[in-house]
Amino acid sequence: MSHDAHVYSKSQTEYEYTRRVRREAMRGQVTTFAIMIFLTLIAFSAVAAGFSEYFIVPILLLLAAIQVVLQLYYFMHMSEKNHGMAAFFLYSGAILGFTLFLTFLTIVWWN
Amino acid sequence: MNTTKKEGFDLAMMKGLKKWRLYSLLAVLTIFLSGCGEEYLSTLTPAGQVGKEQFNLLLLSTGIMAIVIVVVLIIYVLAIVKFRRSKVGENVIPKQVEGSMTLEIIWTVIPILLLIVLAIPTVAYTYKHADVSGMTAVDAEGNKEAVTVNVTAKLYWWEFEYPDLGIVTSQELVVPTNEKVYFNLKAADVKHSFWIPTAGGKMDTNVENVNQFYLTFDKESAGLKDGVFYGKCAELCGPSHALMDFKVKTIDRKDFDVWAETMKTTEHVAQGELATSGEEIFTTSCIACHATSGAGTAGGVGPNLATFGDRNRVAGFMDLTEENVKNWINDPESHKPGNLMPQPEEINNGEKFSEEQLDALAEYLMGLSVEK
Amino acid sequence: MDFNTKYTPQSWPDHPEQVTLEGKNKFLGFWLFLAGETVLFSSLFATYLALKNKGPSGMEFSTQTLFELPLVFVMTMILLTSSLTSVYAMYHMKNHNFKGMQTWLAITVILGIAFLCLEIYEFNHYVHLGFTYGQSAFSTAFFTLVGTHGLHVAIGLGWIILLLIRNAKRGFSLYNAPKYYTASLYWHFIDVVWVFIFTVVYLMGVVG
Amino acid sequence: MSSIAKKKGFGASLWDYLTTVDHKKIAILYLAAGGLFFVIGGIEAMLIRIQLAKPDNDFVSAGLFNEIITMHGTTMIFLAAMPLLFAFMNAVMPLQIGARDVAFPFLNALGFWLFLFGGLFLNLSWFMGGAPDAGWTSYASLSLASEGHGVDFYALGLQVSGAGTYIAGINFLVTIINMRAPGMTYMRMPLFTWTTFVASALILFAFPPLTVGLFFLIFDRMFGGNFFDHTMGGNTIIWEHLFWIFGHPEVYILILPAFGIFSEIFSLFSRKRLFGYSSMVFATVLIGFLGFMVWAHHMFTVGLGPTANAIFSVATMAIAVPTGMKIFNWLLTIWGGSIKVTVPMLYALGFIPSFVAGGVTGIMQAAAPLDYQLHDSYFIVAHFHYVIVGGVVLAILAAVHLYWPLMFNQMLSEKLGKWTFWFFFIGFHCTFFIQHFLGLMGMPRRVFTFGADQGWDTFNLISSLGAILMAIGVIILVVNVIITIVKNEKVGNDPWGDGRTLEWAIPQPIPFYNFKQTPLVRGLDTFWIEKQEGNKEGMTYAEPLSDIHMPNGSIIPLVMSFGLFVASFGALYNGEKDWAIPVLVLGLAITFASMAIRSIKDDHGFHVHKEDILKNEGGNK
Ligand code: HEA
Ligand code: HEA
Ligand code: HEC
Ligand code: CUA
Ligand SMILES: [Cu+2]
Repeated sequence: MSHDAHVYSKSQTEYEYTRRVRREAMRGQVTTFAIMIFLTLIAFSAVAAGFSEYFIVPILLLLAAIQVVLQLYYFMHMSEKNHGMAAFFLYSGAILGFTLFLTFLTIVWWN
Repeated sequence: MNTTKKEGFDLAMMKGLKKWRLYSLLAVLTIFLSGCGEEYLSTLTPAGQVGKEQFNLLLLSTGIMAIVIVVVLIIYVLAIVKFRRSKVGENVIPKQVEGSMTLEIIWTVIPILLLIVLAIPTVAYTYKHADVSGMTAVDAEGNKEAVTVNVTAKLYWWEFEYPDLGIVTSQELVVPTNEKVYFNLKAADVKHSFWIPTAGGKMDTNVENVNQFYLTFDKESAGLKDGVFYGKCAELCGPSHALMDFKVKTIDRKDFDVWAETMKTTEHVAQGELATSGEEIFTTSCIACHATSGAGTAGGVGPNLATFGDRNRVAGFMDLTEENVKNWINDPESHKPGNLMPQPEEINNGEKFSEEQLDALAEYLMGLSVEK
Repeated sequence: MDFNTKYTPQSWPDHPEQVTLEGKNKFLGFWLFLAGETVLFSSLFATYLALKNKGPSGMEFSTQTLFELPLVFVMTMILLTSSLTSVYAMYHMKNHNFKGMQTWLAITVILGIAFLCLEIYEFNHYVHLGFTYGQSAFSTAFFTLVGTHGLHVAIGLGWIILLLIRNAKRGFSLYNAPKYYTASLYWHFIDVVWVFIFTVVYLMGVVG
Repeated sequence: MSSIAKKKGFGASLWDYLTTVDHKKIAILYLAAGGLFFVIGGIEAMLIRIQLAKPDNDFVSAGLFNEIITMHGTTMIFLAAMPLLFAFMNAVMPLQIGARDVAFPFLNALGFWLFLFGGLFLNLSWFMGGAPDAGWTSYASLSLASEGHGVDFYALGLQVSGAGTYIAGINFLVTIINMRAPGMTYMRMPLFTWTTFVASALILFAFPPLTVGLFFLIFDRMFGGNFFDHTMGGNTIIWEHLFWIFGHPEVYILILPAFGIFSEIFSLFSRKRLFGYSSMVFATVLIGFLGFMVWAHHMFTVGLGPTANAIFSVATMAIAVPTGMKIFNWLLTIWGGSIKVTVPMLYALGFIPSFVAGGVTGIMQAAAPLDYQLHDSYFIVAHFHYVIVGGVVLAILAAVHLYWPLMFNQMLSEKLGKWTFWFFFIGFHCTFFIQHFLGLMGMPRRVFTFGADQGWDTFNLISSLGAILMAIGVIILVVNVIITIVKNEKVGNDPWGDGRTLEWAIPQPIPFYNFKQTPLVRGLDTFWIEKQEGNKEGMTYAEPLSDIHMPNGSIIPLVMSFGLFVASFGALYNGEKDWAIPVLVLGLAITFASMAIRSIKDDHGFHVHKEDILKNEGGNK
C-alpha cells in the first residue's frame, strides 16, 4: 500500500521506557493469570464441597464471567484503544448468544 | 354475517377509534371479503367464536393497512405527477433538502399509534385463545363438563380420541355446537398441523409434546354442501401432505350425546351375503390395522372404520363411493403417495384382490355406520 | 516501507500487528470472526443445555454420574497456563525477541497437545462406558459441544505449528506479525470457550 | 503485470477469471452465477405454477412437487437473491468508499467459489437420486424422515455455500470499517454502503446458528446423532429455533441492500439529496437490530405459549416503524425533485407500492391470533413474494440496469428494459395479489394439488397466468443482455448524467487498481459536490500519485472450495459406500493442503508503477 507509516526508530531512552512499561504490563498479566487460577480453584472446590445447587450455580457463573472478562481485557488486550469495533461486535454476538440461552431454556420443552 | 359486523363494531368501539368511519370501512370490507371462498372452508366465513375473533382481527388489521396504503399512495401519486422532469424542466437543479425533524416525528408517531391499536387486541386474543383452563372443569358429579378430543396426526390421516367418552374415530371429527371443545394435539410420526379454517386458526402437532387449544363451533354442519366443514393439514409432512384432509361434523349437544352413546355401544353386524363375505376378507387381511368398533382408545395403525359408512370421504379426500373405496383398496399408493396402507399384494398373499373381493369389501365397509 | 524491511528492537513498532493496512484488516477481521464464533458456540451451548440429561427412557447416564472433576481440573489448568504462555510470546513479539516468542509458542503448543490428549482420553473413556456419540441426545450434544472446542484446539495447534516452522528462519516482519498476533487471539478465545465449558458442562453438570 | 488492455485468448481470460481476486471481476462472477441460479429457480417456479394452474393436475407427481418447491425456495434465497446482491456489493461498494479493493481479496474469491460449489452440489441432487423435499425450512421431523439423499444434499450444500457467504460478510465489514477514503466518515457513506454494512453484520451473526443447525442435521442424518430424534431425547423445536434465528435476519439480509439500491436510485434520478439521510441510516441499523428479536413470529402455531407469542408479536410490529421511516423518506426524496423515469427509476417507483403492500401483510401476520389462521397458508406465500419479488427482485433488476454501465461500460437498452419491467411488474401483481385470498379461503401452502370442490380454481389459474407474464419479462431481459453484449457500445463514466457518488466518478473502463490516487471525500454525494463546483475530473485526491500495491491472483480459492465439494460427497455417502470415508478425507486434505500452501507461500503481491499508471489513464481522457 502506498500510504503506510514510515519506519521510526526510537531513541534509547524512549526504547528503555517502552521496555519498562511492557515489563510492568507483563507483570500485570501474570497477576491476571494468578487470579484466574485462583478463581478456577474456588469454582472447583466449591463444587467439590457440595454446597446447594441454588447457591453454587450463580457463583460459578459469576466466576466464569470474571475469568472471561480478564481474558478479553488483559490477555486479548481489549482494554487497549483501537478495539471499539471489536468490542461492539463481540458484545452484540454475546447478547444474541444470551438470548439464545434464554430461549432454549424456556421455549423448547419436553413431553 | 350480521354478527360479524357487530363484533367488528364492538371491537372498534372498545379500542376507542374514530368509531364510525372505521365502522363503515370494516362493514365494506366484511361484505367484500365474505364474497369469496366456500362457506365450509374459508376463514372469511367464520363459524365459531375463535374464528370470528380472528376474523375481526383480520378486519381491524386490514383496515389499518388500508389507511397506511392510501396515505402512501396519495403522496406517491402526487409526487410522480408533480415532479416529473418533463414538468419541472430539463435543467432544473432541485433544492438539496437535508430532511425535516417535524416530518420524521410525524411518521414515527402515527405508525406507533396505529400499531398500538393493533397490538392491544392482539395481545388480548393471544391470551384468550390459549386459555384452556376450562378443559379440566368438572360438574357437581365430577364429570368433565367440556368435550376434549385427543387429536393424533399420522401420515396421512387423523385420529380423534374422546378420552372421557371412551370412544375413538378417525378422519371425521364430530363435535357439539355452541360450546368450547378442547383439543390435545400431537403427532405420531412427523410434524403436522391441525387446521379447521372456518372454526379458527391452526395449531401444530409436534412429535415431542402435546399442544392444547380450544375451538367453538356455532353452526351446525348439516346445512353445508357436503354436510361437513373441511379440515386441513397445514404443515408439510411428505408427498401426500396436500391430501391429508379431514372433515368436521358439528351437531348440537343432544345429537352429540346420542352419537357418542351409539359409538360406544354399536356392535356392527354385516348385512347381506356380499357384506358378510367382505367381513371375512376384512377379518383376515385388514383387522390387524383397522378397528371397526367405536369404543376404544387412540393408537390405531390405520384409521378406525366404525363410522366409515357415515363419512363422506375415502381416505379423507375422495368422494365416498363404492368405486372409490375399491380403487383405494386396490391401489392406495397411487391415490395417496407415501401413505402407510399396504398394497393388496402385501396383505393378500402376493395377489391383487379380485373384483368380487373388492366388491365384497366395499359393500361391507359402506355398511359400517353408527348413524344409520 | 515494505514487508521485507528489517527492523531492530528500536525501530520495531509498538503494535507491529497493526502497522500495515493488511495487518489492520486481519486484526479487525479476526475479531469479527471471533464475534461470529461467539454466536456459534452460544448455539451449541444452548442446545447442550436443552438436551442435557435427555435420552431414551431408562438412560443410565447423567452429568452427575458421568463426569470426573479431577481430570477436568487438570485440563483446565493446562489450558489456562497455555494462555499465559502465549501472552509471554506476544510480549516477546513486541520486544522484537524472535527466539523468545518462538520458544513460548512452542511451550503453548506442547500444553495444547497435552490438553488434547487428555480430551481424547476422556472421550475414549466415555465411549468405553457405553456413552457413545449416538447413545442419546445428551451424548450427541455433549460430544458435539466439547468436540467442537477440541477441534478448535486442534486447528489452533496446526496453525501455530505451521507459523513456527514457516518463520523459523525468517524472523519478524510486518507480514507475519499480524499472523502471530491473530493466532494468539484465537488461542485465548479457545480458552474463553473452555472457561464456559468447564463451568457450564462439567461443574454445573456435577452440581445438578 | 501492468499490461492491462491487451487482448487475451479465451483460455487466458478463463484462467484470469478462475484466479481473479479483483472485486470487479468477482462481481461479474457473482452476477453470472446468481443469474443462472435465478433462471433455474424461476423455471422451478414456473413448474409450480403449471402444476397448480388447474385442480387435480398431474403434471408433476406429489414427491417431485415437494422437491421442486424446496429447490425453488432454497435456490432463490441462497443461490440467486443473495449472490446477485453480492455482485453489486462487490462491484459498487469499494468504489463508493474510494477503496482499492475489498479488505481480503483472496477471501473474496474464496467466498465466491464456496458459494458456487455449494450451489452446484445442491443442484446435483437432481441427477443423483432426487432433490431435497422437506421445504426450504427443512423442519426436523420431516427432514429426518425424508428418504434418499435429498436432504443430505441440502444440508451439505448449504453448509458449503453458507461458509462462502459468511466469509463475504466479514470481508465487507472490514472493508467498510477500515478502507474508507479520507473524509469518508460513517455519516457520509452512501446508503448502499450502509446497507451493505448492516446486512454484512447480520450475516456475521445469523449464519453461525444456521451452520450449527445444519451440522446437527448432518450429524443426525449421516453420523448417528440424536439432536432431533425425540425417541432418543432429541427435540425438533431446536431446529426450528436455530433455523429462524438465522431465517428471519436472512430476509433482512436480502431487503436491506435492496433498500440501499433504491436509495441510490431515488436520489440519483430525482437529482436530489436523499431526504433524511441520517434517519435513513438510523432506520437501517434499527431494522438490523430488531431483525434479531423477532424470529419466533414464524413459530406462533408451534405452541410456545401465549407469553412468548405476545412478546414476539409486539416486537415484530415494531419493525414497521423504521421501515415506514424509510418509505416516507424516499417519498420525500422524489417530492420536490426532478424525476426522470429511466428503467432503474421505473423499478424504484414500482417498488414502493409493492413493498408497502407486502410489508403491511407482514404486520398482519405479526398479530399472533390472526397468524394462527394465516400461517402456512397461501397468504404467507403472497406476503413473502410481495416483499421478496416486490422488494429484492425489483431491486436486483433495477441494479442490473443501473450498474450495467459501471460493470461493463455498456448501457442496456432502455426500451427493452421498459418492456421487461411492465411484463414483470404486471405479472408479479397478477400472480401474487390473488394468493392472499387463496390463503384466506383456506388454501394451505406446499400442496401439490387441490380438489375442484374448494373454490380455488379461478384464482390459481390467474396466478399461473401472471407467472407466464413474469417469465416473458425475464426472457426479454435475457435478450436485452445478449444484444447489449454483442453490440458492445462503450458509454464512459457517469452515463446517467446525474451520478452523485464516487463510483460514477471513476474513469471507464475502470483500471484494475481502481482509483489511481485515493480520493478525498468532502461530503455526502461527493461526486455531485465536485461536479457542482465545476471540478471536471469529478474528484479531488487525498494523496500524490505513487506506486500501487496489488495482490496476485490465485487458483487456491477454487481448489480449496473444490476440496469441500469433494468432501461433501464423502459425507453424503457415509455408511453406504466403501469409498465414502476415503473421499471425505481426500476432500478435506485438498482443502487443508491448499490452506497450508497459502500460508506457507508468501504472497506479497506486486506493485504497479507510477509510470504505468500514467500511461493507463481510463476512458474519459
Ligand atoms: C425480503 C424478505 C422479507 C421481508 C422484508 C419481510 C418483512 C416482514 N415480514 Fe416476512 N417473511 C418473509 C420474507 C420477508 N418478510 C418470508 C420469506 C417468509 C416466509 C418464510 C417461510 O415460512 O417459508 C416470511 C414470513 C413472515 C411471517 C411468518 C408468517 C407465518 O409463517 O405464519 C411473519 C409474521 O409475523 C412476517 C412478518 C414480517 C414483517 C412484520 C415484516 C416487516 O419487516 C415489514 C415492514 C414494512 C412495512 C410495515 C411497510 C412500510 C411501512 C409503513 C408504510 C409505515 C406504516 C405502517 C404501519 C403502521 C403498519 N413474515
Ligand atoms: C428470492 C426468493 C424467491 C423468488 C424470487 C421467487 C419467485 C417466484 N416464486 Fe417463489 N418461493 C420462495 C422464494 C422465491 N420465489 C420461497 C422461499 C418459497 C417457499 C418454498 C417452500 O415452501 O419451502 C417459495 C414458494 C413459492 C410458491 C409456493 C409453493 C407452495 O407452497 O406450494 C409459489 C407458487 O406460486 C411460488 C411462485 C413463484 C413465482 C411464480 C416466482 C416468480 O417471480 C419467478 C420469476 C422468474 C422467472 C419466471 C424466470 C423465468 C425464466 C425462464 C422462463 C427461463 C428463460 C430462460 C432462458 C431464456 C434461458 N414460489
Ligand atoms: C398395515 C396396516 C393396514 C392394513 C393391513 C390395511 N390398512 Fe387400510 N389403512 C391403513 C392406513 C395407515 C390408512 C390411512 C391411509 C391414509 O389416509 O394416509 C388406511 C386407510 C384405509 C381406508 C380409508 C379410511 C378412511 O377413513 O377413509 C380404507 C377404506 C381402508 N384402509 C381399508 C382397508 C382394507 C379393506 C384393508 C384390507 C384389505 C386394509 N385397509 C388393510 C393401514 C392399513
Ligand atoms: Cu400432515 Cu401435512
Ligand atoms: Cu420473519
